[in-house]
Amino acid sequence: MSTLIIPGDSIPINQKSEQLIGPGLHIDLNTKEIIPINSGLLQNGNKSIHIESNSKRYIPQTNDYVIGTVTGSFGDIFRVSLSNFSSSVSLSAMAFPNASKKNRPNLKVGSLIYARVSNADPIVDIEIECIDPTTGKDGGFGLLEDGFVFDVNLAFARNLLFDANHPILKLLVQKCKFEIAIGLNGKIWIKTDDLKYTLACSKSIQNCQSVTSTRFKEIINTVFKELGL
Amino acid sequence: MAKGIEVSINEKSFVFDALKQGIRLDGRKLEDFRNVDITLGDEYGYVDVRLGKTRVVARISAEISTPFEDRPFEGLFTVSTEISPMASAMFENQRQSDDELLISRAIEKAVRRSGALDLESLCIIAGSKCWSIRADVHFLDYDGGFIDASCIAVMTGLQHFRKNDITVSGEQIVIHSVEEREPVELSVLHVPICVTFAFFNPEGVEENIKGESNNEIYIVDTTLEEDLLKDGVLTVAVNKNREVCQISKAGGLPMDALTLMDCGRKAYDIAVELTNQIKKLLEADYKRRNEGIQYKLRAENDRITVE
Amino acid sequence: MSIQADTSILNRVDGSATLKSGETEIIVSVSGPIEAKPRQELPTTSALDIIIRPDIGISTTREKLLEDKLRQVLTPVIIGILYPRQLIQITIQVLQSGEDKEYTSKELSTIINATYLALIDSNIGLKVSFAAESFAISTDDEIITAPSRSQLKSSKSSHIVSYEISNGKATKLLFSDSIGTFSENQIYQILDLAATKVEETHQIFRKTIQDKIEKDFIWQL
Amino acid sequence: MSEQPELKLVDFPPAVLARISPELSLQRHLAIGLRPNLRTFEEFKTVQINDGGLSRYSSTNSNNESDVLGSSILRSGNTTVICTIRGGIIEEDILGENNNEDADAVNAIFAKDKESIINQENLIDSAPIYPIVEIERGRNGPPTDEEMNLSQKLYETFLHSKILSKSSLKVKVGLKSKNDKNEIEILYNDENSEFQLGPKRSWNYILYCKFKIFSRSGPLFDLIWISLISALKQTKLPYAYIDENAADIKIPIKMTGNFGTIREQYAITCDDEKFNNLILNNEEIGYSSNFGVISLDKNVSNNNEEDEKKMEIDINDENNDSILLVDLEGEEEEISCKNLINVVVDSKGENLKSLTLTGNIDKSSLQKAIDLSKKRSKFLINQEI
Amino acid sequence: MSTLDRRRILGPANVKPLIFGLSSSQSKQENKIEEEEEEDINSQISKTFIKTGLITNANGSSYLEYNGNIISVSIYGPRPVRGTFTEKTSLDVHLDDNTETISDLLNKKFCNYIENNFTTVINLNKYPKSGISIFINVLSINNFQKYKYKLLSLISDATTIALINSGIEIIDIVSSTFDLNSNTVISFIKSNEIVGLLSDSNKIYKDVNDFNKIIKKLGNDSNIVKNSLINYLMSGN
Repeated sequence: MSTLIIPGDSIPINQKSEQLIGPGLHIDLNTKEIIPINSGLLQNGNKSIHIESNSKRYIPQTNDYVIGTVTGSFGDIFRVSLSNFSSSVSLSAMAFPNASKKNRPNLKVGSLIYARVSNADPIVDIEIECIDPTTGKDGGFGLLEDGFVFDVNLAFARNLLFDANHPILKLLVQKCKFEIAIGLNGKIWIKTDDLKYTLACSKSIQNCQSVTSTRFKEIINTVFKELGL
Repeated sequence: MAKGIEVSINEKSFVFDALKQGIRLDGRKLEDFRNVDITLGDEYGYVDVRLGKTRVVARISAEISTPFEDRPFEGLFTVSTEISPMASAMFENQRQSDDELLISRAIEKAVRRSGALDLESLCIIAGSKCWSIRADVHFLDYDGGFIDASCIAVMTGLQHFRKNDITVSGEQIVIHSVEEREPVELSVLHVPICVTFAFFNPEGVEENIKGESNNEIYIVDTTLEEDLLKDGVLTVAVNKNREVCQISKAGGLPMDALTLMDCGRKAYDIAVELTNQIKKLLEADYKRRNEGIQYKLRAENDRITVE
Repeated sequence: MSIQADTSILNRVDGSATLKSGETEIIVSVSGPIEAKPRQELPTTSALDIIIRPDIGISTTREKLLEDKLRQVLTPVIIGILYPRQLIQITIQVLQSGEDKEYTSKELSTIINATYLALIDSNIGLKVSFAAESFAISTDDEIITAPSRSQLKSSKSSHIVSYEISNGKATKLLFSDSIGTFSENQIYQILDLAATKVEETHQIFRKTIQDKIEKDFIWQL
Repeated sequence: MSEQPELKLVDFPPAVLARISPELSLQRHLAIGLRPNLRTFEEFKTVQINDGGLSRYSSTNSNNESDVLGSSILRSGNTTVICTIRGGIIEEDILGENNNEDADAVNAIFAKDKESIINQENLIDSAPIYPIVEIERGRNGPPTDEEMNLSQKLYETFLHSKILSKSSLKVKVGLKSKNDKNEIEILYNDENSEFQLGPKRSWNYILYCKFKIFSRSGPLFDLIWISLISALKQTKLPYAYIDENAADIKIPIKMTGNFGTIREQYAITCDDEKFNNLILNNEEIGYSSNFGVISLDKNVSNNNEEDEKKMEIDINDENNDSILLVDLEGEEEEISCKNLINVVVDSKGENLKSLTLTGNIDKSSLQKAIDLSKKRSKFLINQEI
Repeated sequence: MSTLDRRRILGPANVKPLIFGLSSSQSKQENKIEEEEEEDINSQISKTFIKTGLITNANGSSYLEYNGNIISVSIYGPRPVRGTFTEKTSLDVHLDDNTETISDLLNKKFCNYIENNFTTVINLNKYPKSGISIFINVLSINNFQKYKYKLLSLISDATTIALINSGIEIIDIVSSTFDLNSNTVISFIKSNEIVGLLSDSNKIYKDVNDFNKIIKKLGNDSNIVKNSLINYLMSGN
């Protein structure tokens, strides 16, 4: 059950059980009250409570998967842009599997990478890494070659990433074979064997943002048809 | 170029590959102009233009002012084109970037210097009183094509605008309110329409100059994404009498002269279509307003008859 | 008076809203948190960049003072400590001012309301909701809510009042500005009246936000 | 390492604490019933003001070539405000609604449709002044935000207060000519009713005021408002005349096939000696006061228990732990007070002219502030500054 | 419209400034008395009013009033300069004319004169990476056309006092004097070393001696000025 909550509303906090406070809620420093700071749908579970809201501007959080563009390098640090006009984040040349002083990753300005936010304290520089800390392997992170990247809303990106059986992806699989990387910063990278298919997939995903799930199939079919596929 | 916007290598090569196959990301053909959606406001001279995701609002206003000393028989016409960060954070407030300068120059040339507005008709008393017409262009949303969109907005606004009627008696001017007398339209001499082309060179600059292949691509009415990747740009302002009011290609990719001629012809076709669209829109608006007035006059005031 | 509100109307910014309130029409965009220029950066909180542009002509000290007043409204409401060293850029374009240049109350109240919706749309953290209303006192001492251009012109004084709104109720005063000639009693009346009026307006905004959220999550349905 | 780092309390001298933690410093002061500037909570800063002798009409000015028409120098605490009033002349557009022959003829046709303007108190009859505020801070450059905001607030408040009517600024133009005896004399309307200058032209004075502020120590609006009113009270408007020889010339011109005439722009000269006092609408004049509302931090006051009793004496309000500070001054008060009141009350203390409330102001604080402003306005009027 | 200033409220365009008719005979007589007085440095000094330290947010300040001329000088610095490294203090002088009589050109000339005067006197090596700003405010002027260099000499004296008030190290007191006939201002330090001289005389001197006489006279006057400045400073004000 989810209800609309906007800033200024009271939050029904379950006093008995311990709940984790998630996004959209904030503890006022003066009154020690828990207040909603965003508008969205209140998700009040047993263990956690948060407000599910949509936005366009990505604010890095530790452990988020993101897609970024390299904008420059200074010594052993690459600067990476996660969204236009936001402060860039750092990616150490050492934060790659098997990296050493001699074995530097080959990243150019404009390279696209898939990474994990490793430190998101807003007071210092935000850091990302292309390594799975549990295995020390690439874990799917690293340079994204070819393909196409496009933007979607953040809530939609979250939904796509966390739902492995997402109907859109299932529908697309029926159309063609593709590789996909979904960044919680609202960036999606997709690659197929053919340019037209890549374009069709990306258009399909973008267009599905503004329709109900019942129409996904129809939208995807239209997009593919328009491109003559 | 645009500070803060990063285009990845992947996007760049994807866009180029697509163009080589004649495909644009938004599904248009290379020579297609986006659909132009023009809305007229209740107030005279308020025009809202949408060109794809690009959105521009023009406000035309008039006040009585003093003419320039060296041009006592002419009224004043100012076009203000300041771009705020509303359109995109790439534009800084009150600090004109090169892009912004280019946009305002192009509009200035196309609309003001082409004499689209008859300045002499704005003279009230030579040397001391004249109308000062102002076009404020507000850039709300940016997805390329600011020059073309604002030109459409200003030209539609000028034709839509009505200034208060005045009576001159000796040295005195009586300004009549809208209720008192039907306001009068501006004397617009012709309607220049800007069409902007972008050039791409997927083979690299050397191939472009030395090679024989002529593989350069030109596309009409770029979106921001295409705009960020273009190698050259050409703006043509033309009216439906086939008169070219300005043509500017500021550096960039060297292009074949024949291609430019081709662009000119394309621009003309687009201009004719847009001019007609504007004309129809204005006629419909006039009709709508007049129906209202007739009704109002009949209801309130039987002493005036309307033809 | 008619109020028409809409959100998420612009593509290049993080939040946006239009608001047409009577004769006044405002469009607001919010970008942020984005990278601040070194001279704007504040060590512990976010910098607020507010730009107000008039419908006709270039911006002057008139807009500057409006920007300052809006800043007074927003500073306590935006939770800046969430975004230290970052910039929140708010751009306001007046599309139709609905009042003569000598007055600013209608513009300011519509700007405050439209900015609220744009901030909600941008998902920037807000401590509380808020809304504003404009008033005028006519020459025969009648208080007019949301006066028209001509009512304002013949009025004795003009006022704008903004309240914080919690659970749909106007709670704390945020900002109020009055100019002209008016009595002490009248100001108390206006402050009380404003509380009920902004609650009414807020009801409309709640609906606008509801629509926005439904649109945002339409793919869930 | 086994040793625990030891935490030491560091003492700061008051001046240092005020800079590094202004809020705490202020709370410590308030807890003992005192303000950092040593005033009590409801004590206004004293204001000294004189005409400064900068105007050409000032009796203490040996410089009668100045073009300053009125001036004032104000000192309050360390702050000095210098206000100078200057003038200009603008030719008025005579629009159809004005009464004179030409327009009447035109208006007659439309008179029926015209709604008559009944209200004389209309804003349209109120004259503006054009202020420039400069706060010396040891830097050059474009006006700061504070300077711009002060200028605009002053402009708006003045215009809407209707202190000055447009009719007070009308230039009664005289004519300079040679009389029968071939002597040059200047004829003015009030002396010689026969004389009339071309009815079609009319001129107005425009007033500019410039503020120069030294040693800013708090919000400035109150001070510049007082100095403006004081300077305007001293302001005189000169008589002005036109040289007969230059009257009503039309210069024919021809340009690219157009014919027409250009009106001569008259050179209007101001009389060196004769002047009128600037007429102000005295009942509209008011004075401005500012207040801050701050809530007492109980943690701070509890730390100073021995001072507790003293505090209770000063804050005699029943329930309230928020207090009203009058006439803010100094960095600590300006930074800490987030809730502000600015009031302009007219001279009789009946009506308000301007009221700006920032932040959460409760009604009782507001009432108290308005009460105090009324008293102060009366006091300043009686002081006849 | 480049003349538009969006940061200031300038009022309507087409406004003409006030032009006052010719001065009446009365004031001419007064001028004569002034001229006589101009010869007597002691009587001038007795009519001069000086106060220091009025401006609290400046590092030093002075206020000087003489015969309808009112000058306020404030000193800011030495304060750190951002960016480039400088071995010496940079000195800058700004003159704000509240009376709106000094032309831009003369304003620059005055500023240069003051800057030159004091670069020689201030111990610039003592404050590297710093800047000192001198802000001169002219609040009232008496008969600028005739006495413009008199005003300059007063500004110079006021600046000296403000600098001393700020505690910035200077080599010696700069004292300036003015000669009406030759329209000359000279600034001296130590005993009769000239640090600044500005002369706008229409006369052509027959020989160097003529000018030497002026220098000698002003030199003597300057010693008197210097002594009275010292007296003022010693009086503990």
